[in-house]
Amino acid sequence: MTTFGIYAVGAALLLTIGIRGALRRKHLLRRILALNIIGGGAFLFLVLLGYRESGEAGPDPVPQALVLTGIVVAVSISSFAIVIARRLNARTGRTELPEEGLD
Amino acid sequence: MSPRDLATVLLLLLAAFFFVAGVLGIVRFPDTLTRLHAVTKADNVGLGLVVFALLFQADSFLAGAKLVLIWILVLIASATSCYLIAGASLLDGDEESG
Amino acid sequence: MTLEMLFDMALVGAVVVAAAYAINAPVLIAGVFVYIVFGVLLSLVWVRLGAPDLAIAEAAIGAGITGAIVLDAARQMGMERRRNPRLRRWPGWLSWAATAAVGVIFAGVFLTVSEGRGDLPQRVQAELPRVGVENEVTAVLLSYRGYDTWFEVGVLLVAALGVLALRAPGESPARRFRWDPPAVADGAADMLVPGGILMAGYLLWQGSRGPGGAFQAGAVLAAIAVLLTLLGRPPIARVSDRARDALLVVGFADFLLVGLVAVTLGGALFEYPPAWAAPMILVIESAVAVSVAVTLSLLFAAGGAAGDASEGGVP
Amino acid sequence: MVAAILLPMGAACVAILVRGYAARIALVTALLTAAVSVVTAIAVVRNGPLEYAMGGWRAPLGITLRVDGLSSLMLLLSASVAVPVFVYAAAHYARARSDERQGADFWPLALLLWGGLNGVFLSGDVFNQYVAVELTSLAAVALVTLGEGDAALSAALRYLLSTFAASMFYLLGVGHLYAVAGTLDIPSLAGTLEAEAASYSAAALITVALLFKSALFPLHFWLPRAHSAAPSQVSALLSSLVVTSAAYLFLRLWTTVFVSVAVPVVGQIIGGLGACAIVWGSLQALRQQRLKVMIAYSTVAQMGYLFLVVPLVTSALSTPGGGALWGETAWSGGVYHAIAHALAKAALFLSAGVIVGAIGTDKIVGISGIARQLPVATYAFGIASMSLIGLPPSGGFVAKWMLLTAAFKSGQWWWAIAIAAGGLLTAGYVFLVLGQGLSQASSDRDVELKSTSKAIEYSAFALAVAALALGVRVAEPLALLRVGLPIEMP
Amino acid sequence: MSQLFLGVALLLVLLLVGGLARVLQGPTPHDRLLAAQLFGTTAIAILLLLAESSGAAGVLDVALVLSLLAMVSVVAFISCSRGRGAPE
Repeated sequence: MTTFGIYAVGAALLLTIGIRGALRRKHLLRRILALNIIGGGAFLFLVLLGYRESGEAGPDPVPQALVLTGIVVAVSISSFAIVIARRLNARTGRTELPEEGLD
Repeated sequence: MSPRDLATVLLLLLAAFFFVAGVLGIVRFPDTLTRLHAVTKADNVGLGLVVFALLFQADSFLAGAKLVLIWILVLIASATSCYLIAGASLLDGDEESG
Repeated sequence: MTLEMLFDMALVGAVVVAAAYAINAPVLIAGVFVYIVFGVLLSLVWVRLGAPDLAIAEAAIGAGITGAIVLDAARQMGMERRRNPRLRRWPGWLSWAATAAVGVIFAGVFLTVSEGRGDLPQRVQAELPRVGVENEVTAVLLSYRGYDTWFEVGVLLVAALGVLALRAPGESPARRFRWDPPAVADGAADMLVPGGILMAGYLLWQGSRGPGGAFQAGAVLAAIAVLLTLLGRPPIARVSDRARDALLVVGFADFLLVGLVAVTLGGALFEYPPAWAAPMILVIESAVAVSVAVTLSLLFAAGGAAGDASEGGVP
Repeated sequence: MVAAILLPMGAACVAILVRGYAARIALVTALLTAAVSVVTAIAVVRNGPLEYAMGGWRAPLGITLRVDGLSSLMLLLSASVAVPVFVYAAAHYARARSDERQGADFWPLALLLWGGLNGVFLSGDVFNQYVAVELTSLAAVALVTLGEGDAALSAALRYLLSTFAASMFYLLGVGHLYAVAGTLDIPSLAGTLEAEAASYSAAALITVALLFKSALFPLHFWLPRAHSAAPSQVSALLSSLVVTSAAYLFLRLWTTVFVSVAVPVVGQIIGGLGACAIVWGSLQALRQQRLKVMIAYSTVAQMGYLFLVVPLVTSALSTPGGGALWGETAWSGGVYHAIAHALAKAALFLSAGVIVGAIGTDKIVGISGIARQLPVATYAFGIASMSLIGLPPSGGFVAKWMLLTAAFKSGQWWWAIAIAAGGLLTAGYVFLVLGQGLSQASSDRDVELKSTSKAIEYSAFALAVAALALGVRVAEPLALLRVGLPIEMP
Repeated sequence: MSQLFLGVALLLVLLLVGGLARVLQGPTPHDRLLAAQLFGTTAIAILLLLAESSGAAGVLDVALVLSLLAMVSVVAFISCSRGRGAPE
């Protein structure tokens, strides 16, 4: 197994854990964490694309730049989501989204 | 092995010992305050030893200065954090909820 | 099996274990702490994979801002000890089988991917002299794909506007933590504030040559602002609403203006003439860093809502 | 053409700084941007597809903006929806003093949303599309939170979480594309995708992400709540433009980048989901008791039609001569439907906004007799409904007719059933509303109608007329669409 | 020499995983917080070692940022539970 392989499996595991968590957890905060972990897996995969096993050529900067953009997008979305979730919680006491029916 | 390298090796091994002790302490010690004690040892001494070990290898003044700066910053953070945690922990009387 | 690989395996293992615990820890607050550790571990991964720019960003955002945001949210939204409820749509074995299948498919696909194809990295390097910066990541972010980055700053702006729109009439978006922080904490913060500002300046300046840049600098500044907010002295409360709006928008607007200046100099939008590229990029980066800092600290400061349900209910 | 992005974005910056003048700035910007869109369309018709290398860096190093007939039509669409919606919003916020602060928040977000949409339509780079889509999605969510009460908050949050998941999948898919092709530029990607695991994975991830964002059944769960809980002017933008932009990306990528990995079975599955969306969405719309929820469910149904294009076009691509026989018809029918639906849906939401604003409830039973009191809004509702059902001579009719023709010519008659059933069901739910509205005013409304303004009513009417006009003047839009057809039909 | 650095770094990563047990067990939030604090320091130590073993530029800056912000989470937790973040 190469270094690439080790991290590739890690990325796959993060995605799987995140997807499972996002589908099975109802608590809003946990759901947001799960989505961020999906993001972590996606970022890891992208950074890995730029990784060079041999030291001659430096890593590819393009995927790194994409990931930096992705991190900023993810931070914006998740902190906005937390702000909305806290408003909702403050007004209704909910920690979960209502299940069925239009509220 | 040059004397510098030897010093690095010895200091690193000592640092590793302190980190092991710190983690063992936090996992095995019975209550918050004793655990706090264990953590401060690892924080301050363990990292300090790592910094000293690496200072022997530092090839520029800037790198060495950064290492020392990192240690000082961690010392500040650690002292403050432990003070806050200890205070909060005493106030709450170690209750189990949140 | 070399030592490098053992280290990589241990690191990946730690990241995966942290991720699993963050979501599945029985106690919410434990999961949140593990999530913060997860962020720190990810920045170690970025270092291992030769991406220090990302590592700095992850460290600053994870340790400084996201950490505070999720802890604050967890405090409000319950630190319950009861097992957290889960959706049970499918029987256990089926959901595990599906999970395993997803994992195997992802891993299988990822392993077929070889190291990058195409000659883009070479091109990035070849044109570097015309860009005016030496750090390749900064070059991609601000020159080759500067248009993307402009949109990305727009995304942050939208998040800030969204948070501002949520506030109740007359409510200030910045709240105060009312407590008496021990003098030690205030003292430490007083030392960290100039340190943080210096650090941000260093990252901003450094960004054209080595790892660093506008986002990293902005995130460090924001983290310092968060620290001050937590100690009951929110910097955002010091500026008027108008000034705050101006600071929020300055990154996006300045980016566009510099892009338009490039047009008046005879280029395409965002096409900086080589002679002027370095200062132009620095102007953009400084403005973006300010906006990033204000936006991120606003995203934290605006978290607590008026009429907070758990107000006073939690020790 | 770049101005179509820069104008709204720049105006948003100004609108944030001088919130008091935001409405005026937005209206002027809207007119200017509309003019730019028209100029761009004329240039495309005259000179063919245009390109613009951002930062002076050509692809693959930089990002290239591209505008062909399809992009140019989409620009025109966003302008023709945004202008009336902005007029409506300006009139609304000028009258409703209580909403003053909401207005100050609405304008910058709406302008950024528009800029982001135009960014999506013009982008020629998969990662740039990602960032533009995120900008629009986040702006859309922020606009939903302007709605009233807890319902708007929870709807916005559900929308945000869905779009977050979609965003991460999309990014991962982009990563796969970069892995297999080493570029992010769409034309360069188009030729290079080989049949390997990562290519399929890229297609699957991006498809799922875009189906989420365009709310195709069964990933539509967030839409009815979000679009009904938002203020009407926001619902109009969201239901007509935002979901359409995701569907646009889907069609754009499937007809360029993913052509080489397109499998007929997948086409049939997506078509099947589209058919389910039509039936399920329409049935749900029929059941609703609240006007805006009904219109929102109707969006779920109408998005289904767009995805019927997929099986028809993929089958045309694999059949020699199929392109000439039905591929192009299906393609134009789908795009035409997207445009007709967007105009009609915006008209419906705006007229619903007029009605709800006047009577103070959005219960369908409450609107009886409204036709006499608000004739213009009711007409607007009726005309838009005609297009939605697909009655001649509306734009909806032309679109459905083209889709039906393509379905029969390709021998895939089963899609015709879905199209016809959708039309009937649509007729069912809109007549429920119109019947109620045209009925004699019952005595139970003793509340006086809140006054409304001409600008508000006529902005809805203008949109409805535009949807109708699309059925009368067919040749021009179709000619524009044919410029730089993204797919080469065999 | 660089192997030794890596070896010690490996040991620290393993310690970190072991220490996660305390975060999960608690029992009080302060115990979890303490463990998280220790991990911050451990991560900084790992970074220093990686910086030395790889010789890559910028790794020390990562450690510098982490050490600068090391107390933010702790202050966040304590003040969020003490200070209650009352709105203005």
